[in-house]
Amino acid sequence: MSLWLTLAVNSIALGGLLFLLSAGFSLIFGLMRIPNLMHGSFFMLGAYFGVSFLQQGVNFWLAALLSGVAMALIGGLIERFLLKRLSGQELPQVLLTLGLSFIIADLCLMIWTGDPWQPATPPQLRGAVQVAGLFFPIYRLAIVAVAVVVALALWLMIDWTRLGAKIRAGVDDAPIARMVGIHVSKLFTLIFALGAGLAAFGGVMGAPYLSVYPGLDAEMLPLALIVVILGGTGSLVGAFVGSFVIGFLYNFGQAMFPDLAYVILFLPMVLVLVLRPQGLFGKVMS
Amino acid sequence: MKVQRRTVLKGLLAASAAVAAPPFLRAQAAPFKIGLLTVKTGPLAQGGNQMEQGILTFLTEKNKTLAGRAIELIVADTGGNPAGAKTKASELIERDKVNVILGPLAAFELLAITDYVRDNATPLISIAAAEDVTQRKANPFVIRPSATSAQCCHAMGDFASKELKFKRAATISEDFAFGYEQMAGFQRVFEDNGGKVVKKLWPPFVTPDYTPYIAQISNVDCVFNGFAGSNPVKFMRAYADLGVKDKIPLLAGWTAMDDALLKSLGDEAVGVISAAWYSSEANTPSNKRFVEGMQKAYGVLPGGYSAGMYVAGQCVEAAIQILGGKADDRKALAEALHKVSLTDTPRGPVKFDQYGNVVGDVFIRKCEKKDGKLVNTVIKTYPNVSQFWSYDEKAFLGNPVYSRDYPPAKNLE
Amino acid sequence: MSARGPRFFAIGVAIAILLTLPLWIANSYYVNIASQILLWAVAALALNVLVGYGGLVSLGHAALFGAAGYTAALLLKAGHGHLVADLAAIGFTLFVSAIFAILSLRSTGIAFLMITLALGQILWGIAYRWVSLTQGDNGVNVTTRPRFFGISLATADAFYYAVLIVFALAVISMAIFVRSPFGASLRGTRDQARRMNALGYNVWLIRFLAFLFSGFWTGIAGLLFVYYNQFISPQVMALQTSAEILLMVISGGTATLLGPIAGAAIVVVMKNVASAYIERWNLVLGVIFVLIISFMPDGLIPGTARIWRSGWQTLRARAARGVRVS
Amino acid sequence: MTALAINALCKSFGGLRVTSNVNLSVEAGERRLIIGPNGAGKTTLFNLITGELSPDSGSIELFGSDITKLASRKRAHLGVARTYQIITLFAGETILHNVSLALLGLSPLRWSFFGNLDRQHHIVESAREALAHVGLETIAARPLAQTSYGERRRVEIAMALAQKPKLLLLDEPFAGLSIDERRDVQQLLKRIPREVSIVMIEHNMDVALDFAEKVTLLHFGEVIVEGTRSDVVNDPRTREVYLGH
Amino acid sequence: MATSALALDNISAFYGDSHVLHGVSFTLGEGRLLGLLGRNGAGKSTCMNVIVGLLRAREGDISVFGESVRRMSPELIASRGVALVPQGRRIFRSLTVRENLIVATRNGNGKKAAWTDETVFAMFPRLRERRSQLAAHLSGGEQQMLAIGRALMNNPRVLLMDEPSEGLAPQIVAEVMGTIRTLKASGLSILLVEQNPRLVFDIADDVVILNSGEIALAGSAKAINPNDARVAQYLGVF
Repeated sequence: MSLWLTLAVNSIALGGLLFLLSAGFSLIFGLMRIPNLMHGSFFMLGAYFGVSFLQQGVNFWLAALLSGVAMALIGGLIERFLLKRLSGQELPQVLLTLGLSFIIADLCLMIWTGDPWQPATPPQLRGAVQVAGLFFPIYRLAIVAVAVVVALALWLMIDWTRLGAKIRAGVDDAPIARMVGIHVSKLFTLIFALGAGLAAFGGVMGAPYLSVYPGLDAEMLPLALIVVILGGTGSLVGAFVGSFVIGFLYNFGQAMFPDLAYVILFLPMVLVLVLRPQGLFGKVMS
Repeated sequence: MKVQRRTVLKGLLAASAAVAAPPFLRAQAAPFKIGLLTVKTGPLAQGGNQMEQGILTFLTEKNKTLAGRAIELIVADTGGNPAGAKTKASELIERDKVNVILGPLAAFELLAITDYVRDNATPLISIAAAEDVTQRKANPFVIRPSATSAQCCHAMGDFASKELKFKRAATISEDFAFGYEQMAGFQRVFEDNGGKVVKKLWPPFVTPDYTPYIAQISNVDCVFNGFAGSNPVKFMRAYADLGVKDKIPLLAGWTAMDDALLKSLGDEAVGVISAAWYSSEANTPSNKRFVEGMQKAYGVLPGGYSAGMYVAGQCVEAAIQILGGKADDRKALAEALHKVSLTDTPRGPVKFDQYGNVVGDVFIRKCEKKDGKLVNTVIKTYPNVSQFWSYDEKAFLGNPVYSRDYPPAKNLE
Repeated sequence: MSARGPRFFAIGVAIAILLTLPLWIANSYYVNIASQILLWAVAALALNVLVGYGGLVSLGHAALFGAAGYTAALLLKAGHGHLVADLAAIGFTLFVSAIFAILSLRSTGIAFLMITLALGQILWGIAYRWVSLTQGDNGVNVTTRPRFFGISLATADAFYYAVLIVFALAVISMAIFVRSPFGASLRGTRDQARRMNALGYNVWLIRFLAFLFSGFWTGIAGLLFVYYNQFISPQVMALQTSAEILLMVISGGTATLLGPIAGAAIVVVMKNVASAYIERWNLVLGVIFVLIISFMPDGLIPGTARIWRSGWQTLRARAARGVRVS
Repeated sequence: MTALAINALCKSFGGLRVTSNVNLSVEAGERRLIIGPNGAGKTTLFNLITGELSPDSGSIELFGSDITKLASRKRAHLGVARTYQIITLFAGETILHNVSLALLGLSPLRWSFFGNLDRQHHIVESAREALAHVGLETIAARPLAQTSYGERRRVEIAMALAQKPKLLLLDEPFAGLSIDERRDVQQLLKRIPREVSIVMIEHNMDVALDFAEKVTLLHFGEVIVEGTRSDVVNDPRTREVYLGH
Repeated sequence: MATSALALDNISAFYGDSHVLHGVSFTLGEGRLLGLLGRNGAGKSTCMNVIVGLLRAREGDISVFGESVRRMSPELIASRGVALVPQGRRIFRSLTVRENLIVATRNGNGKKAAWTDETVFAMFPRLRERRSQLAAHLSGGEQQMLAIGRALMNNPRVLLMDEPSEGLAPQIVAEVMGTIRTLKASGLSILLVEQNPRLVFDIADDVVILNSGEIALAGSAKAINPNDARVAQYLGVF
């Protein structure tokens, strides 16, 4: 009984972290149709940035923000100078993002060495709450809260601001959007930067929980893929729900069917792609 | 903190040039080649880098000359996977024609190349733990100056049952040979002393979050973990975060509480009791030199990966001495390596059994916080521990190799 | 027409070099590297059938590669002979390919890529986690290489020639396939699937058969890999391997015979040879890919050919002007 | 004999009716012209006939047999061929290869892993014949990338003709052509033998009208007027659709 | 003719290899309404795309109030006060009605903008009722109004309208034409593309008829007789 409860609460916590990871991927892959195979690298590099900021004595939250901003800048530059020229060409995009992920992985190894880094949890969030006699770390619950805040902020931005409307207009019909005066190309750079920044922010948030180490990128990328595909490309609600679904599949799969844990994780992705390609919450593209 | 490899190499070159070799050695123009099979890229690079630092520290100390022979070190990066280990081993043996190979890091890498080094008659000094390489499938070309997977765990099983008086234990480790063998060793001694292992958990090597496993642990006196690489850091944080640490004491194998890992750990590691074949606290002269050398060159506290390579270097030196400098016959070198017996190494006295595995001390340490820093304080030393523990060698080898299913866990609940 | 002469000459030289390679590379290490290039080239050529000629980008081919390798390794370990193990491996790979194809061919483009990726991850997950069958991370050892007509393949040279024969068969079969009516049909479905349908072609079946053909050669490459390393572990089936094979194809040049071979050579050489000299070889490999995509977006072979042609034309034009002046 | 019989055919896209209860009957050997303003549902009708779209209701018969549920490729084997309004060719190949592909589609040879398509004599010969029909035999070996727009239009037609269809659907074969090119295409359409029944979509009525015996005017997916050329031209509903008065 | 609001000078344009416009020149006077006629495929929409910068002219020049815009991006041309009501409306279907308007806001020339979402709603009260609905759910006529409103949000100096009557019921067409009259009366320079000649002759000051990418007839609306045989021929009706 306590096992199930712990697993359930932890599923939600993992879901929150997965949302921070995949919200940006949902924007980049869903809205811009770029198969960004370096999204895991953004997450990892962001986490390393966070580690370095923390070592300089920067406050945890500030470190997460700074890391997000730094990564957004880098992402923006990559989009502007490398990816933009390949718009609509999937194969070269795959090659480019994979190539860059190799580079980022090796740079991280150079700079931060192979040692695992696990920054301390921010002091105000240490400790655990007791739920029905079970301990549960406050920090993980805080991640869920942050994920919900980020989700709300993104939702507000995309659905309720003029900027968001312009982004959606650019996705809807790029040529017409340009014609009514929307700088679609700049907006797309912005989305990419935002997606990269979010991943980095998620990386810092995840660092006290997952720790940072070489190979983290390759672990996170498939998770981002499953979440977004399951939830539906381009749908924030989908990414949100997908994150928690995967959180549950991951936790219960590992605990109940360790031999088939990955089958349980990836089979839903195959089924969704085959039976409902737009995902659980995606819209059918006309 | 950054590894200044190039500077280190430069320093080495300068040092070896400055100290001219004695005249009688000049005749031997060809240097003695040591190949280092390590991991410099990918998830295992941490241990790989430490291995390289360990051997470099030793060679620097010796001015790149061992028993009068000039040494050339060739470093090969396997990338941490078996296919890479195979290719790189063949690079070292067939292209570079090294006299001896140090490494590799991981058990699955060692398993992929043992047959190959035997076929190519190249001595190998490994710190990877795959048991059978020095047991049922003993390889005349392989010696292991570190420990088998179970060597320290036997001691931990003994300590947990006899000194800590634990009755019920759970084990958790990665789902591969190194994990199986460690847990099996612990279980065997623990249960032979009247304890019960009631839960054995096997998360995969790549596990972002250990909570689903930790959540399954309850109603035991202790948990023994055998994680390696960066996993112990993640595991112990989750273990503490979930509040289990305060209720159930945590025991660890050597990789899980390696001294080099302490800088990556936080308060969650305080109180963890581990069994290791090396302690940076050890009071031998060579260990002092070693720790100082590592501090000076890299600013780090050395752990088992570095120490293993340092000891490996000492073994090479001793073997060349045994052969009187004529160490170019690789078969003879392999035999000499088996005969090596050292009294002063960073890990204490070292000698080898007939299967090439070390007989040496095992330390039981307790992690404490001193002056704001984590240290593993030695609380008990088991001297001259053999890979067979106190069991009869023949009977031991008559059993199957330690695995996920052997010895059978009869007390699982 | 005049291009035919130099081309035959170049092919002749290539064959001569490949045939005599172990003779002038006395070092078995480099012979082994050559074997690796050839065996990965077979895998890249196989993937190219789908990527280059079918327009279907698969990121799950490492699973097919590994399926063949694991089947053979496990059957050999269970005591079966090489022939049985190899035939079963190919059979099982074809079976897996068929399942992959049936599930993934419902879509094209990025969805196809994602389905193959997910299927690949499932198979990898089985190899990785179904420890009682596959021994998980510990991998499976293969103690012997097969003998061909009494010749042992244990030495580097013998194995090289065995790989070379398989490689040659693969190249020949690809060359035949590309020119064949079926190959033309496949390329047609890549360029104008809808029109092909209206012209009377069964687009789905064409793609399905192409997938099997690709799976077949990927399986062969997987067998070569297992025999080369005499070892297999789940890392072979990871996404990283699928990505590497795909990178070989794209960086060399899709829909060419030479491209995937060149791509395989780049990756293998970087990974195994250059890594001995350049500590940060992964970074260099990444930079190479980024440069290729920036300056030769259609791949190394077509890109070089284009530069070569334009250079040749400038030279000729200059020569022609020179003649006129004199 | 009726070559094509369409009964009460309907097709909607997301609530928008693009084909609304269309009835159409084309006799064997007939030349039929379909006109109508943009968005009248003409191309959709073609897609329904070739099976590239499937109707919501209604039926399609080809020479008396029901093909409503038949796969597109099988209709090709029964003798339906078409051209596309937006040129849909194999851009990386030669003209000859494009036409050969059309022939291969109907040949069992298309499954062959062996041999070289460009050396299959009977296919190449037939392809050349088709190209001769449209006046492109001299440039058969030219890569498509080096051809003009007008030449590509003719390749489109040659591909359809090469299939020796019983029913040929031409979707705006004059679109984008210069006046000279139009005349050429007009000539080559006239040379198509009477065994082939032809349905043609065209806006350009001055080139199209004298080709057709019967004209059908579609508007909003419905057949508005049908009859001989002068019937349709003089019908006030036609003037309403086109001139708004 | 007064100042030219929009002038095309010898424009040639291609879609891929297909030569669509062959040296087209015409001028839209300030405050006037020019009707551009021609049958399908004559090059009318191509003209529009070239003017707003979605298709680059290979030769010739385009100027808006004397400033050449030929090399400008669509966004920049929009900032010069050129707005298009595209063929088929092409409203942003996943945006609400109001969002469709506000994304196109431009406050040109520092003046107080004449057109805001409020003034557009005042002009099309039905849009106000549906301001929070998704544009995809509007009827054809409402979508057309929205497309016009969206163009007005740019506070254009030149308004281009591509077949605003297409696919609309006659009553709605009349409404749309009424709107165009109002806009014209407000002094806006308008280029109206139509297939339906009657509508154009009713409202236009000047008429240009395109045929196969060339100008076949041009002149003031009064000077051309809509029942002229040539008009019928160029418009494809016999």
